[in-house]
Amino acid sequence: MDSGFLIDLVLAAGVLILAWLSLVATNLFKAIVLFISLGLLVTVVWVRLGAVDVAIAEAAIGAGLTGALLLAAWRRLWSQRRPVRDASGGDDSGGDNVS
Amino acid sequence: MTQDLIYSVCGIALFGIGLYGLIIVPHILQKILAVNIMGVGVFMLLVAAGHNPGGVSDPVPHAMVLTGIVVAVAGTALALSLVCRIGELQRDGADEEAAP
Amino acid sequence: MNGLQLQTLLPWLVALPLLAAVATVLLQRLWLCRWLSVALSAAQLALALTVLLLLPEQSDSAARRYALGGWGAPLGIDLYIDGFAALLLATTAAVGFLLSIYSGAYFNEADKAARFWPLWWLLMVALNGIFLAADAFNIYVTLEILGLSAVALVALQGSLPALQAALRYLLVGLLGSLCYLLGVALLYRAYGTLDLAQLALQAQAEPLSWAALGLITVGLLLKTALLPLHFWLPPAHSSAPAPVSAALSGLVVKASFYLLARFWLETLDTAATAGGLQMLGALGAAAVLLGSLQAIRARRLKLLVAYSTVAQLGYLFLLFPLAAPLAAGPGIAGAALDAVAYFIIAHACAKAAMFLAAGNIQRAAGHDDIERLQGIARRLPLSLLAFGVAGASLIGLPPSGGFIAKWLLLDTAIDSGQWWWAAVAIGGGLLAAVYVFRVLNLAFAGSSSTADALRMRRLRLPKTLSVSAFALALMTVLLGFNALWVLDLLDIGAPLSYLAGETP
Amino acid sequence: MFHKLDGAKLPLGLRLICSAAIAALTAVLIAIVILSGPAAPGLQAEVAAQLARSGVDNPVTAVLLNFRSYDTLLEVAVLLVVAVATMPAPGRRLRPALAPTGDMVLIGLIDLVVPVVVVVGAYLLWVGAYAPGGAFQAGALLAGAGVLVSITGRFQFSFGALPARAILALGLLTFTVTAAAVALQTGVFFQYPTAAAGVLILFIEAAATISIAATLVLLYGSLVPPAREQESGP
Repeated sequence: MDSGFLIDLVLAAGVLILAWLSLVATNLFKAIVLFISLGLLVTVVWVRLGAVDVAIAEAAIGAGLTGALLLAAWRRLWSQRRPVRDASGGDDSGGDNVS
Repeated sequence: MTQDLIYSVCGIALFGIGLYGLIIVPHILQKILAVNIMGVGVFMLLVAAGHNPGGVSDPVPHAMVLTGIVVAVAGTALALSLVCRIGELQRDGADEEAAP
Repeated sequence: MNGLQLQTLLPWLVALPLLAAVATVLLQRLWLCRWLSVALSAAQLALALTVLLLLPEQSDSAARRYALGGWGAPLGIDLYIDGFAALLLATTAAVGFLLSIYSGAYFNEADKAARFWPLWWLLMVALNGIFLAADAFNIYVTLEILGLSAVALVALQGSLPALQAALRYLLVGLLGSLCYLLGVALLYRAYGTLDLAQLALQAQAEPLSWAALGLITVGLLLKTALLPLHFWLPPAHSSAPAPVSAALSGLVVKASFYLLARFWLETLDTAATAGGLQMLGALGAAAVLLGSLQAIRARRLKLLVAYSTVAQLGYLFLLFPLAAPLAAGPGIAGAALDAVAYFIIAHACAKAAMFLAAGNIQRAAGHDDIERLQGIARRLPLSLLAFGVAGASLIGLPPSGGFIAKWLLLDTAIDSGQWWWAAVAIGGGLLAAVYVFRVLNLAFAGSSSTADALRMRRLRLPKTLSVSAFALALMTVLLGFNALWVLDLLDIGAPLSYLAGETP
Repeated sequence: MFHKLDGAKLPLGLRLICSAAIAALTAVLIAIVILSGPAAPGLQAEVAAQLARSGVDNPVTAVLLNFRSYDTLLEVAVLLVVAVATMPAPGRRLRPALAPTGDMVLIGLIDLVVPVVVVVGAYLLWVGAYAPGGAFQAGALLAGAGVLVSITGRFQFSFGALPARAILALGLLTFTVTAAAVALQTGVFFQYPTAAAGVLILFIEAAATISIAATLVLLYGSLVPPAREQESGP
C-alpha cells in the first residue's frame, strides 16, 4: 500500500515534469521526444488506475501515432538543412536553434 | 491523499501547464503539444473520478477518454496539416521574393 | 395507425446528414453530389418543418425525448427537443437549403467541391446534433465535429490568410472544447451523470458546480466569440469561402450560444449567480458597441460583415440579464427568450444573405475593398438589394425580422425595469446604420472606374448566386410579416422547459 | 509578425499577468477538487446491471459500442472530417514516407513485422469483446503496419481514388446503416436485438477498424515531406 502510494506520487511528479520540460524546451525535436515520453508515462498511469483499455489506446494513438505525426511535421518544416532566406528572422529559425 | 486524488490534482495541474504553454509559449508546434497536454490533464481527471480502489472501476469515463484520445489525434492531425501548408506557402513566398 | 410520431423523426435529423456526407464522399461526379445535396437539403428542411409542426402536440416532456439504443439516461444517450431547439433546427435547415443551392454554383473547382460537400454535411450533422443533445459528453463530441469541419471549410479557401485564420480558429476551438470538457469532468465527478436533465435535478450551488459552470462558460464563450474572446472570428469568417462565411456567422456561432443558454438557464441554473448573468449582459453590450465601431472602420467588405457578426452576437447575451430568474418573473423571462430566439433567426437569415452578397461582389469585382466599390450596384443590382435588405434587418428597420426582434427586446428591457439594455439596442442599431449605409452609399452612387468595369464585364456571375442571396434577404422580410406565427410556435413548444414550470 | 508560424512572444508584463492568472486558476480548481471530497459513485452499477444484454463482456466495449454508441458513431465522423480535409486531390498520390528505399535489411524486417502486426491487430479487435482491446486500438496497430508498408515504397496509397475513399467512409456508412437498420427490427436507433448484439458489434467494429486504420495512414502520409523535395534538395 505504502509503496503503491510512493509510485503514484513519483509517476504524477514525472508526468508534470515531462509536460513542463516539453513546453519550455527550446529545441523542437527535444520537445517532441519529451512529449512522446510523457505519453508513455501516462500509459503507466492508466494501468495504475485500472484503465487497461485506455492504456493500450494511449500507447498506440496518444503516444505512438501523435508522436509519429509530430515528427513527420517536424521533418517536413523544421529539420531542413536548407538555409532560411527570410531576412526578417524567418519562420524556420524559431524553435530549431539549439541553444 | 488517496490514489485518485493524486491523479485528479495531477490532471488539473497538467491542464494548467498546457494552458500556460498554449498562451505563453510562442512556437506553434509547442502550442499544439500544449493542447494535447491539456487534453491528457482532462482525461486524467475523468479516469481518476471513475477509479474505484478495490472494486470495479467505472467504465464510462474510460469510454469517454478513449473517444477523447481519438478526437485529440484528429485535431492534432488537422492542426499539423494546416501548419505544414502554411509553412510551405510562406517558404514559397520567401523564395519568390528572394529569387529576383 | 397512430400517426407520425415526433420522437421517431429525431434521430433522422442526424442520420440524414450523416448518410449524405458518406454519399458525397463516395460519389465521383460532382454534379451528382451537387444535386443530391440540394435534394437532401430539401428533405432535411421538410423533416425539420414536420418536427416543428408536430411539436405543439407534445406538451409532455417525455414525448419529446428519444432514448438512443433504448437504454435511457444515465446509461444511454438521449435526444431531446423543445420549442427553442425546434426553431433553431428549422432555421438551420432553411438557411442550409439556400446555402446548398448557392454552394452548388459557387464552387467551380473540382477539388474544392469534392471536399466541400462531405464537410458541409458533417457540419450539418454537428449543428443538428447540438440542438438535439441532452448529454454533456455527447455535446463535446458534436462540438468537435462542428469545430473541425468549420476549420476545414475555412481552409478550403487555400490562401495564406485563410489558412492562418483557420489554424487560429482551430486552436481556439480546441481550447474551448477542452475547457468545456474539464467542466463536464467536474460535473461527472460531483454528480455521476452526464444527462443534462438529471444534472439539472442534482446540481447544487456549491464550489464544484460553480467551477464547472465557469469552465463550460469560458469554453463556449470562446466558440461564440463574445467580446474579449472574439479576436479569432473576424479573420476566420472574412477569409472563408462565401457560403462557409454565411454558415459560420449565421449558424455555427449560434450553436454554442444555444448551449450557453441551456447551461445557464436550465441545466446549471442553480449554480448561476445574478452577478454572472449581469456580467454576460455587460459583455454583450460591450460587444454591440465595439463590434459595430470596428465594422465602421473596416476596409474590406467581408471584414465589415464579420465585425457586424461580433456586434450582433452581443445582443443575444442580453438574454441573460433579462431572463435572470431572480430578477424577473417567468413572464418576462419567456419574453426575453422570445426576443432572443427571434434575433437568432433574423440574424441567421440576414447575415447569411449579407455574406453571400459580399461574396458575389468579391467574385464579380475581384476584390472586396470598400473604397473601390463605387457604383457596383449598377453591375450587381440584385446582390446589392440583398445586402441592403439584410442591412435593414440588422439595423432593425421595419418591415424585417430584425425590427420585430429589436422591438421585442426593447419591450422586455423596459418591462423588466432594465432600460439601459434598451439604450444599448438602440445605440447598436444606429451604429449598424452607419456601416450599412457607408457601403450602400458608395455602391449606389458614383460610377465605377473603367478598369474595374472592364474586369467585371468579363466575369459573369451565375444567376443562382444572386438569386439565392436575395432569397435569404427576402426571408428576413417574411420574418417581419409573420412574427406572430413564429412566436406562437416558440411559445407552444415550451422553450427551455423550466420556463413552463415543468421539471425537465 | 503575422506571417510567422511561431507567433510573437508576448510582452513581459502580459506574460507575467497571464502566468499568474493561470497559476491562480489551477490552484483554485485543485483546492475545489480536494475540498469537494470523494467522487460521486459513477455508472458502474448501471453498466454491470445491463452488461449481459449488451452482447459483449468487456464493459468498456459495451459502453462504447452499445450503451453510448451514438458518441462512437460521431467519433468516427470526426475522423472522416479530418480525412476529407487532408486527403490529396483526386489523381494525386501520397508519396511514400521515405523515397523507395533500397535497404534490403529494412525491407526484410518490415516483411516480417507487418504480418505479425496485422494478426495482433485482428486479435485486438476480436478480443475487445472480452478483454481490453477494440476497434480503435486495432485500427491504430493496423495503421502502424500501413505506415511501415508505405515506408518500403513498394506500395503507394492513392487516397483521392474511389476505392480509397470508400475505405475511408466504410466505417461511418456501416455504423449509420446498422444503427438505422436495427430500428426496423426493434423500433429504436442503436437498439440491437440482444441475441444479435455481439455479432453486430463485431461487424461494426471490423468496418470501423478498417476506416480508422486507413484514416490514420492517410493522416501520416499527408504530413510526411513530399519525396521530390528530398531528391532536389541542395
